[in-house]
Amino acid sequence: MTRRDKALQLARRGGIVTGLAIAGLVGVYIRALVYTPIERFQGPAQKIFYVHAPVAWASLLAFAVCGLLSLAYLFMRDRRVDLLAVSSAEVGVALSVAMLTTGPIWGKPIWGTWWTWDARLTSTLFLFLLFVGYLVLRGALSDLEVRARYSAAVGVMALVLVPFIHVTVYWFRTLHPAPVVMKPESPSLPGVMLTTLLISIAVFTLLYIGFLMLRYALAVLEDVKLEEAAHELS
Amino acid sequence: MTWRGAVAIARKDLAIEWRTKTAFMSSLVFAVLVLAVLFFARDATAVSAFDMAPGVLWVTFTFAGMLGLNRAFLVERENRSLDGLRLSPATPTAIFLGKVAGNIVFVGVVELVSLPLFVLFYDVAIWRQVPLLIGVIAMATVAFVAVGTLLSAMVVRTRFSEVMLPVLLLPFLVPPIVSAVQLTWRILADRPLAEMTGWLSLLGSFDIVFFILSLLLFDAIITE
Amino acid sequence: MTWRGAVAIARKDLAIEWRTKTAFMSSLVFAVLVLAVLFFARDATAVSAFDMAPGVLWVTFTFAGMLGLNRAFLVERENRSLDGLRLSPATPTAIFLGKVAGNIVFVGVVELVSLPLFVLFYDVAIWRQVPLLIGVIAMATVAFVAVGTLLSAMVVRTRFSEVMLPVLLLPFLVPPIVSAVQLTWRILADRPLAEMTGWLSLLGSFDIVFFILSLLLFDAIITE
Amino acid sequence: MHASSDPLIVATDVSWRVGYRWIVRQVSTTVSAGEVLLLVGGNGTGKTSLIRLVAGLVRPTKGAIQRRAEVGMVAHHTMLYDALTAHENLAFVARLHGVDPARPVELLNRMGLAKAIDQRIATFSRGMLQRLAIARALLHEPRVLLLDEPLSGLDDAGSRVVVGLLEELRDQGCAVVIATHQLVELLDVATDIGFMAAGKMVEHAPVAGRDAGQVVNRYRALLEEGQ
Amino acid sequence: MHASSDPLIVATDVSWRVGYRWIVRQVSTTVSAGEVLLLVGGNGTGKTSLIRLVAGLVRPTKGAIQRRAEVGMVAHHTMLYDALTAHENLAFVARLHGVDPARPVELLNRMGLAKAIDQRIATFSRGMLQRLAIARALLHEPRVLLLDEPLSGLDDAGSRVVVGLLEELRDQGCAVVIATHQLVELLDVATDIGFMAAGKMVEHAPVAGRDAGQVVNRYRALLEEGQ
Ligand code: HEM
Ligand SMILES: Nc1ncnc2c1ncn2[C@@H]1O[C@H](COP(=O)(O)OP(=O)(O)OP(=O)(O)O)[C@@H](O)[C@H]1O
Ligand SMILES: Nc1ncnc2c1ncn2[C@@H]1O[C@H](COP(=O)(O)OP(=O)(O)OP(=O)(O)O)[C@@H](O)[C@H]1O
Ligand SMILES: [Mg+2]
Ligand SMILES: [Mg+2]
Repeated sequence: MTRRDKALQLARRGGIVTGLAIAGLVGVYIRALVYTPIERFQGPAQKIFYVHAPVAWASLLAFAVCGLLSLAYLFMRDRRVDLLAVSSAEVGVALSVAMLTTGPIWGKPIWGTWWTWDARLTSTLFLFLLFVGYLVLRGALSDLEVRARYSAAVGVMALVLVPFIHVTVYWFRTLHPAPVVMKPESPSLPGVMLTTLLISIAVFTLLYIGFLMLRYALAVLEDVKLEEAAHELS
Repeated sequence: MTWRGAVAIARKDLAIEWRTKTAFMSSLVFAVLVLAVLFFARDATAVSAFDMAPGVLWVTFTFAGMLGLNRAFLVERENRSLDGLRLSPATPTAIFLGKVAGNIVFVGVVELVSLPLFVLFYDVAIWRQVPLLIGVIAMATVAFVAVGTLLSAMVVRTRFSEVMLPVLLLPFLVPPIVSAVQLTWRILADRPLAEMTGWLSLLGSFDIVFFILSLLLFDAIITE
Repeated sequence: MTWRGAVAIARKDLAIEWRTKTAFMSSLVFAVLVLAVLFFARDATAVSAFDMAPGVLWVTFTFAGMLGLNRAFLVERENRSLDGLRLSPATPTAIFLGKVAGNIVFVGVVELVSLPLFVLFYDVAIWRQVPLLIGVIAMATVAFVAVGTLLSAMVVRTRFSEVMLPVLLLPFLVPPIVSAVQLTWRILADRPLAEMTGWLSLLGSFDIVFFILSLLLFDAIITE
Repeated sequence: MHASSDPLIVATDVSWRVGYRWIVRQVSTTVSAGEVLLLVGGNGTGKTSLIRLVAGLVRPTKGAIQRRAEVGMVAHHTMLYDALTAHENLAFVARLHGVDPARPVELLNRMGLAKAIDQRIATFSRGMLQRLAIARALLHEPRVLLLDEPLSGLDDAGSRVVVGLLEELRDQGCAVVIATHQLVELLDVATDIGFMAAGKMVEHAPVAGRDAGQVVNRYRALLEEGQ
Repeated sequence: MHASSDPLIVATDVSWRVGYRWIVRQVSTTVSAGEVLLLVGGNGTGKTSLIRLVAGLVRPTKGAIQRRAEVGMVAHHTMLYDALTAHENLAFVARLHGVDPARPVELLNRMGLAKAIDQRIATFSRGMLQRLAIARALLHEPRVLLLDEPLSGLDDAGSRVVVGLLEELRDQGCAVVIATHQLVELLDVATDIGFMAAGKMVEHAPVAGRDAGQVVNRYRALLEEGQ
């Protein structure tokens, strides 16, 4: 099988996984809207929770995977690892955008503010910006090999940075109570909501995997296209 | 003639930025980062975020704008293309207007995109006042860009443009930035317009005086 | 071998700065200007200068330092002299250490010269605490310069180093700057050392982790 | 040829000083329509400085320069924008000068850059950049041409294209000043030759009637003296 | 001569791609001690790219390169520091390489820069910069020399100095690769000649036994083909 066929196959499989995940998402929402009780204090706004929390989890997963693959790249120097890492980063950025939009939509009715600088939000924001920087840096470098190496270095640095930012912001916050209506600390969820949430997390993990497969297949196809175009010339 | 040249130059500058978008994306991310860093770079027990907000907004715009301004003439320095402009029939006025227009668009877009984020982050949302705020931003930006364009044309001749531009420019930014900060907090605190006229007229006259002055002096800078 | 290379590079960088002093003087003036602009860019009715002081100090150092850092690799880009270093027997470690040393001296001197001015402007003079403050400055500067040197070696390959460096660097500055601000206000408020150990150890471990990490990754950046 | 009837460049006693050093000393020369002045001389004798003075990019410390037509220039730096493609670069210059928008493509073809027309020039090779810089200089059909080492970096085919163009331009009545070290290639197109040494134009004579060997020997002799 | 016995550069099937374009294609070559390989070919045929690959400044997409001695290089960019003087620049390189501190002055004299020794190079003319770049490359007496258009910008005297130096170095057993368009000047010093076209080394042959006219004609013919 040629590389292209493999990539196409992967894309098909990625499509299936994504489809499954979306079906799952629909299921989660039927469950959330029909079978899960409306939260007492937050009302219907809370329904966005089943997107927001899992999407946050999936984007963190995506960045973590990118960081680990970056580390792997520096040892293996394999182009495929680089392509997989950047695919994960891009999916992560897309998922973070979803997280950073659903968060405020929810936060406004619940906390009475669009944004609060708590540890989790802030470290995720910095992480998001860092990966935007990662993608911008890639865009600015033309040599494929240099691009892979440099972005891998940034990926590794980001991986190590996150715990530091988290601790920093956490300390900054906890030592001085924040002026928000409600603190975004994890509340204990009633069983049904928790089950719904866990299912949703599984669904979004699947969605991440599906996206990653699709994006990686696309990256490989682009790479193959470049190589073929190049062969025509030689 | 002047218009043709100015339009050609502004168009070319924006085409260069549009081509890669790297600089634009970077300036935007930079603005967001500065907003965030300034939030944390304070003693939270003593200073509330809301009180700091007007200052933060203008410090952010200043630094993000300075980055953009620097680029506009670095592009001309790369291969000494400024010499090419000077040899062309484009008048100094055309070069000045073209550069100013390109810069205003660049800086303006960065400002307008980061404004909602500022509102979000510092929780100052008073949408009703937005038109007034945008007016103030526009006025301050014109002052900033006009003086900045003149000065960056001067420093680009040295090997130190990236450090000398802020040094020369910052003193000139004191009146517009202070006015803008004063106006911003009044706007955010929903004060009556009467309380703002003083600062507005200061800002406005600074705009007019320095735009014209920069335009006139640019001639002396660019022609040998 | 590594030492010889590192020393030669640091010496050369400082010779270049010493030669013209323009960059140094500019950075200094820049620091003073930022101190002043931040002083005015606040709503004086709500925020007292003293409360703002720690944040102002670190915002100033950050921006002044970033200017300096950018220069260190621009010098290598001018005529692609970085290629010359890469062809030389100087190891990546030597290049990294040389650049870091040169930067620390440059940034450190700017910081130490602007510190008294800061004390003067913001009226925070507590001379007894100066040694502690200098210790904190030193620690934050090391973190800043180590990461900054690594990142500037990367962005210098692009045409956008002056905008991309801050974008990549600022997230990494959050832990050191926040720690430094927290430590600074405690120092200025004459708090007991016990209240600082947490932040001190955060800053210290950041230093160690990122210095080593930057050193290791620099190899991958500089060798083809 | 239109020679001497129509002076397009008149330099009178031009001197230029940086700090305590006179870099160009009392150069007087006239270049008329249809004349091609070859500036030759050792490294650091002031050819580039003289060309920049004539272009009006620097102001002479003493003396005066008149240019009686629009200037096109090839300098040591390309004056191009790295972020743009070859065509975009020329299109910009065309707009600045109000020139027919079809002219860039025409010149790019002529300079052998047809294949690279939409390539960003940041990726150009040195010779390709030089070709583009020449196209840039000729775009608006200037009647005064100032060329600082125009053949530098060009391959043999490129050199011959440029020499061909210069012959055309000379015969159309341009005034051309060329600083170069490759005088053998350019001798045919030249009408006058100026020898520079230590900022002075030590000799200025028509080429007609001297053969290449003679000129080259004179050039070498002057270089030896300068050492 | 030490030829062929002692290969200092061995390139095996080297290819380099940027985006979809192969810029260097399957170049294999060996340069031994005492050999001087002249790389000639049209603009944009990959000479500079090949030299950067051989230097190790870029990594080949395919194939491998071995360098068995220290490298000295003259590139399109001078690799010098504008803020420093000529002497300071070389002194820095000398320190980096652990070379005798007297060597910079010696080389500066040799390259005809004695008068400009303490001048800041930001004010150097193009030819003076090129001379200094050559001095920089030779400073640590490397046994592998990679020269990209070494004669560019040099006056006649400078060219002859460089050609003289190259002859010495060849005879001392250096391996030299020179990319150039001025093949007539450099043919005497060359032992081999490689013709580049579209990233390939289409011909690679010893110079011995061919006269200048022959080689130049072959070069022109190849250029025509490439058009
Ligand atoms: C953009 C601004 C954001 C807003 C306004 C926001 C708002 C909220 C709100 C209101 C809740 C419900 C908490 C409660 O029930 O009291 C929540 C939960 C959650 N948020 Fe966000 N969020 C934002 C961004 C983020 C980010 C960046 C993350 C990053 C990881 C995140 C992760 C979570 C998680 C995991 C939960 C559910 C588990 C828990 O309640 O602890 N959110 N968010
Ligand atoms: N801005 C300047 N400051 C100081 N000296 C300068 C400056 N510009 C040129 N020079 C000096 O003037 C002399 C002439 O320089 P110029 O570039 O005109 O020479 P050139 O004839 O073009 O040489 P080349 O053939 O090497 O290009 C040189 O010695 C140079 O060092
Ligand atoms: N980084 C790059 N990205 C894309 N294309 C490139 C890059 N570097 C070189 N090229 C292309 O590769 C080709 C070869 O370039 P190279 O500089 O090696 O040519 P050269 O033989 O040295 O030419 P010259 O004689 O003009 O110096 C050119 O067509 C150029 O456009
Ligand atoms: Mg010259
Ligand atoms: Mg080349």
